[in-house]
Amino acid sequence: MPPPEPTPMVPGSRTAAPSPHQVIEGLKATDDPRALELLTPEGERVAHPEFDPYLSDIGPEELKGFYRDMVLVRRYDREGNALQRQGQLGIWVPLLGQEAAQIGAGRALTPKDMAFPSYREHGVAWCRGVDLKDLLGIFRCSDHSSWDYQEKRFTPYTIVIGNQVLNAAGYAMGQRFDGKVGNTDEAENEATMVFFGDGATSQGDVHEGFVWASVYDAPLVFFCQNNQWAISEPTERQSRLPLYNRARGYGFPGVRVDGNDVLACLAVSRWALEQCRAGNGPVLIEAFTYRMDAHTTTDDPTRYRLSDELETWKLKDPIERVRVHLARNGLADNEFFDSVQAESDALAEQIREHCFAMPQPGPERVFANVYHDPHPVLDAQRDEYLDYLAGFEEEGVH
Amino acid sequence: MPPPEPTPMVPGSRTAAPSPHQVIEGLKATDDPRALELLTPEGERVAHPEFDPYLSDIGPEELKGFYRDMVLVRRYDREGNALQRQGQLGIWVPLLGQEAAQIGAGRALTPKDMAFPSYREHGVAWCRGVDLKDLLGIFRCSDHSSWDYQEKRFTPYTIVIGNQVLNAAGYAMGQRFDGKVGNTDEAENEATMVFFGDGATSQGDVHEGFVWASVYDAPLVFFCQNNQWAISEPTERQSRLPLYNRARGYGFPGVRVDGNDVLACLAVSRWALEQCRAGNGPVLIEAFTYRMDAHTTTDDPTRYRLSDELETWKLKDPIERVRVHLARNGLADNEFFDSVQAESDALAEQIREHCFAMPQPGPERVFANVYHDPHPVLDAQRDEYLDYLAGFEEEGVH
Amino acid sequence: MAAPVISRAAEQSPSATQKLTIGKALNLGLRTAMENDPKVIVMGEDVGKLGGVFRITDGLQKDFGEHRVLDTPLAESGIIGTAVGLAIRGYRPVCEIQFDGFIFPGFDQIVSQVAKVHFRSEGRLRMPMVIRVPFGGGIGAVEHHSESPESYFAHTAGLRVVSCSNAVDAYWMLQQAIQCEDPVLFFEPKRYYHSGALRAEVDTAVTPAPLFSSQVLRTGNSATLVAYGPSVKVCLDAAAAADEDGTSLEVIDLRTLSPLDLGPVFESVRKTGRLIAVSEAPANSSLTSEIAMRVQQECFYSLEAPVLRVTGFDTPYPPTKLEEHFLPDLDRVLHAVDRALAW
Amino acid sequence: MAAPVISRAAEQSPSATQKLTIGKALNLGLRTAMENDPKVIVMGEDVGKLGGVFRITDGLQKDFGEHRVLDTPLAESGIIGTAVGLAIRGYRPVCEIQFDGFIFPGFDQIVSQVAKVHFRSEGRLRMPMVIRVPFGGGIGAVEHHSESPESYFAHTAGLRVVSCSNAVDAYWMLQQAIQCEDPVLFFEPKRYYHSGALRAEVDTAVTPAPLFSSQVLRTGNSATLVAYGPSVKVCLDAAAAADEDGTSLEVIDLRTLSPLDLGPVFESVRKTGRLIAVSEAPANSSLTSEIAMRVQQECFYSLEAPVLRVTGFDTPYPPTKLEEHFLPDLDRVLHAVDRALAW
Ligand SMILES: Cc1ncc(C[n+]2csc(CCOP(=O)(O)OP(=O)(O)O)c2C)c(N)n1
Ligand SMILES: Cc1ncc(C[n+]2csc(CCOP(=O)(O)OP(=O)(O)O)c2C)c(N)n1
Ligand SMILES: [Mg+2]
Ligand SMILES: [Mg+2]
Repeated sequence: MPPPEPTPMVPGSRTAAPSPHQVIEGLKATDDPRALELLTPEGERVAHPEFDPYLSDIGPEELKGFYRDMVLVRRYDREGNALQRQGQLGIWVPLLGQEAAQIGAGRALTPKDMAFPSYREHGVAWCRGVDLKDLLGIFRCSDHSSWDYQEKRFTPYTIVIGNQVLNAAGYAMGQRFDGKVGNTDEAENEATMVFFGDGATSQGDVHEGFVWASVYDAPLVFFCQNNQWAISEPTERQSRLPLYNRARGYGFPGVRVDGNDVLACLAVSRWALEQCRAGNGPVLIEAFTYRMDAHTTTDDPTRYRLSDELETWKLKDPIERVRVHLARNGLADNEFFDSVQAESDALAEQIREHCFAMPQPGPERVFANVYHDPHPVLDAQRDEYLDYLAGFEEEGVH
Repeated sequence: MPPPEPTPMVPGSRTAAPSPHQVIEGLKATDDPRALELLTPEGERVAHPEFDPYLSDIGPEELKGFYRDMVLVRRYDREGNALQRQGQLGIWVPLLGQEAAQIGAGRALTPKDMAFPSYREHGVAWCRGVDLKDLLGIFRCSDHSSWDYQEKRFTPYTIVIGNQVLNAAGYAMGQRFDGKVGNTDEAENEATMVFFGDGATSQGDVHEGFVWASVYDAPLVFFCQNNQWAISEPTERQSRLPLYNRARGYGFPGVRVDGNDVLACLAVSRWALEQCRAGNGPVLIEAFTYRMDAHTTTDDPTRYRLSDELETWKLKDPIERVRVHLARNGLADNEFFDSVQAESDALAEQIREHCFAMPQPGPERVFANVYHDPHPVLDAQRDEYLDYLAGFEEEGVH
Repeated sequence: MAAPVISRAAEQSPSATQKLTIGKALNLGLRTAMENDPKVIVMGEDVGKLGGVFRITDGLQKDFGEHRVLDTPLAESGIIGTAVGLAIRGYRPVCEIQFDGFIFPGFDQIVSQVAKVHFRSEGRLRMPMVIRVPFGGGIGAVEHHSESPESYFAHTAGLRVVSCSNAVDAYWMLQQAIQCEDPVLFFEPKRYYHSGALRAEVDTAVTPAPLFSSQVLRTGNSATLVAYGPSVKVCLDAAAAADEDGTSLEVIDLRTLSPLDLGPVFESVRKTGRLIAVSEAPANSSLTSEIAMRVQQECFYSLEAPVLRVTGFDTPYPPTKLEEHFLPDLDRVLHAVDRALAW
Repeated sequence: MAAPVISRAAEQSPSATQKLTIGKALNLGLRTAMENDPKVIVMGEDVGKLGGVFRITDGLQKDFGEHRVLDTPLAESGIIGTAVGLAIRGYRPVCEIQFDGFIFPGFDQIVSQVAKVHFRSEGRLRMPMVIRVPFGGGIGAVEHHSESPESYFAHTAGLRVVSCSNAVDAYWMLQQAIQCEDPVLFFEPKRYYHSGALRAEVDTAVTPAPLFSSQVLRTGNSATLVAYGPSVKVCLDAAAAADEDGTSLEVIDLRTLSPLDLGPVFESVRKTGRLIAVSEAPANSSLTSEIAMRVQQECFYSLEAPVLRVTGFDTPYPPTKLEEHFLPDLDRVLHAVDRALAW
């Protein structure tokens, strides 16, 4: 799958990119329905002439870094799940099994790039430098998202399925309008990545995102984590064909990648982002993976899927294959594995402590930040309510 | 483009049709980006091994019938346009240039099939046996649609772009649930056809219609009249690629047909309907045509397109090529052409007369048929308003 | 199709009462409607094997098959839009919207098609469709899962809107809504779906009250409380508490939000002179506004205090650690009663 | 980018008045906002070469380029949803919705994102976006082209909603809305866009009234009329007619629909004791309900008659041959005044 030669282009110019030829080449490039795999479940590194160049800077240290990333976010995920079971969180949305997809994609992003998550992207959040403690508020139901989105370049979690895809398309249009694609100085270029699930592909907003991004040549990577389930519905309820095919109807490349292979996810994401930064417009990546846990802690998957399925997928575990690869090839010793283990224990401890210490927000938060500018009607409601509460305190009733 | 062998199937059964093989074959079948043409602008009949069988019953009489259809609906269209200019109608939505697409599609439908129009399908209405006089009310703004939809199997005009595509998908699902596809007795089978424009393809509802119809194998033909303009916006504002490609991302066939060629439109529509009736699920037809007049009578196309474009398309006129073909091959004489002319004059006259005689609806219509069952709040509003009006009459003020 | 035991029992005994939660009553109501009319189909996300995220459709796909209980693709416009077509085909679709906050992708189809097809077609096409919406807060959920969007639909001509507050109504109103020839938005108080405290004897053999009628649930003289859905329980609790203080409150369950059946409210206000409308929805331009508007018009000389409201604030639903502040509760209702009485 | 002559003139003369229709005033307001801030972009269907179906964006693409005036694909969720992203990127999008009835495909993005991003992000993300909606009836159009959906947005916390009724407000309010850091739904009385009768002198050098304020347009003692958008002219005409009969009506242009600025209305009602709220929108659970609710609460002892309404009926907008019945007109307003005076 040779990345089409990026054509130098006038920043922001509508007609410069991509040529019909590039579009057609891009489509041809993805004709292979098998998911791209660079590291097998058995930990074998598979050579790939077109995608290996995207990993030329990935040595043992980097791979160990990805291993650490995945172990930490998995540990974080399990801790979140446990905290929910203990009643400390209102709900938990597990990422178990999707670590490679999220770390591969997340590590492909540069600090200038923007990411629009859905609600399961704790691994991407980690890569963006979001303090994992800051994600807890959403699930403790004490805030709706609380990190610095502009600094981290990672927007709030979005729950209404598909909405963020259009929002990301708009953001990426802005990057293009700002002249941040197609510059010869590559450091000037930017792209956006948006995350959504297999179920989300049915929503009108995702389609409209495809339309907008393609006709505006927006530098947007559509990163679809096909974890094969939308709550209780398997992907066949959403589509006859593998989802990466969707892109072809709009004239941009769609690629299926083994979503449990962190190297393949990284390489494909880098390639796709490069396409975007060059000004060729959007790319769809379908990361084929598996939701190893329930949809959320309120879900009971035994009602709709057989446990064999899970057993099969355990054999394709995204972390295990990296561990085997590192160990077998003598790239990491026990000391390394132990230190990651220790680090993850420490992270879990921190998360627990933080969770227990999280303050209850005050009633004024209900009224705060609904608007930026003053709003007399709402201010009056707030004042009245706070007075009412104060009345209780005076009476000592509360 | 050989139609895949229809597999006999259990009516209503979800998994029987189509096989992945059929889907893939269907996709391959449409790999040719050129629009299918069976009658050239010069009136030459082009042989086509796969599609000619769909015209085996079309002799000179039938062709003359299509000529008559097209001449009559064009005359109707021009009369509607004129009546608007004379202030008799609030607006007119011309179909000029799209006669072949609409007559080809409309004549492919059997009485049992259902059709869901947008707002420009006067030609399809004609084929469904709707009295063209009954369309006037919409444009005179005295009703919102007034024919018998179930008898004609032609639903009310739909103005919110894209809505009808989902409605049609639901109807076609119902046909399938009712066991009306895949029966060996072909007379038992039914299909649905839905009409929409190039601009409409951007709407989320059209995408969701593609998703629903494909995963439910609904017998639905998506008939997209690509008249190259959505008011002032050319198709490039909606898509990088020709629109028939869209279907491929969902796993059903998409075909581009010369929308000014009534025979090609008929043959492709029949093929597509056959696919549907056999239980293979949906087909997308992109009829590539041209909007020869303004978007509506309120539009001024000189602001956004050059008149040469129109001149080029006049050479591809859908009616002229049939006339030339009939005349050159001695299939019709002047008497025939004159009689169609006379018939169209008579139609125009009838339409005018009907238009002038259309009664002003009474105020009770405002309140009628909002609900089927009684509604005390609205009834009270009606009574109060009618009393109020009666007050004027008593006073003789009105 | 296996006939379900539970309702076979109902068929056998002329006055069969069962103690049911609201959730189970809805399930039984759906099941009965599906048995009575083969054109009734259920559609939505996860309504099949899973039985819906709240289990309201539990067991229905197993008993009625995949063509009568459809696990749809994930898109609300698609659910509503295809239901419109199915209704035109002669089906009576019952659509489940998974949570209140997810009805908006389907809003256009509801407003432009569901509400208008009958009018547009001069009654030639009917739209007998039910859109079930679990609504309201108090469940400690994340964003978009606790909203009260009913006023949007009450404001939309061509729709009917109802809400049940107890198991008996849940059972009957859902069946009546399915029988209605017009489209009905059916709002269900999700926070009480599985409440044991609200479990009630449901007699499946009686003749129910008409669907589009309000009901006085408790009589009183000092002031009137009007509410619907989950707020009815708040009002009943408040009335019980007030009673202990010697204040006698009348409580009216609106049940029908559009058309409003305000007759019982007018009558009550003529007696008490005071009205407090209670709802979790933000106040601005809402159903409670409409109630106040109509009451001040019809009972102008009876009102001894203005109509007051206890509602959600004009804010998005807050993070649910804060929802106790947002939601009307017994204290806020009684505070409003005090204000009304002191006017 | 060629600086447009029309506003160069404005820059040169400190008090430059021009006689403008509402449509031209909006166009000039947009142009001025785009000149003042390069982050202001205009997007919608046909807003480019065509200048919009009402020509409100006429000439803007020619002067500001295709990247500041975007002819978008045909999908309203796409228009609003991408505008959200552009706003996060630092732009100030001004979206045109072609007709009132076509805002619904974009409703979800408005309710779930536009209205909530600021709250969700605790103010870290702003949503300075204007959604322009030509609204209301009286233009003899086909279905979906004459609606008054403003109450849906007034009911939605997180949004601001305004409507202009004259050329001066059109010019200023649009610029103020674009400067607002919160999202503003901007409802334009399309039937008067090109009305010569409503052409007015617009002084582009004065300091305008604050955006979120109501204004008394005509003083009177007998009763108060409150309206917004196209209904303001109906009320002014009614007041002029009533004057001839010796009835003196006060007319208030609401201008801001959310937040409501009811101070002037309360003050007026305390004087006149009678209020009639006028709007083309269906009555049920609407802005006029809210006005009545708040007025009966604030002016309980001043009201000599209940608040009355003259509105569209609770029906879909009828075929426009019938719209004269649906739309509030001078006669219906005066009839309501008579009823209020006779109470
Ligand atoms: C518009 C909307 N409808 C319904 C829901 C409820 N819901 C939450 S997650 C989910 C399934 C999503 O599946 P998918 O897109 O595959 O993502 P995954 O959860 O598997 O990561 C549903 C139906 C929602 N959040 N938004
Ligand atoms: C949801 C919606 N948005 C906008 C409009 C206004 N509008 C009417 S027709 C039209 C263009 C449609 O173009 P296309 O789909 O190509 O159909 P054509 O009119 O060319 O037949 C637009 C934007 C509408 N009717 N509905
Ligand atoms: Mg999934
Ligand atoms: Mg078109």
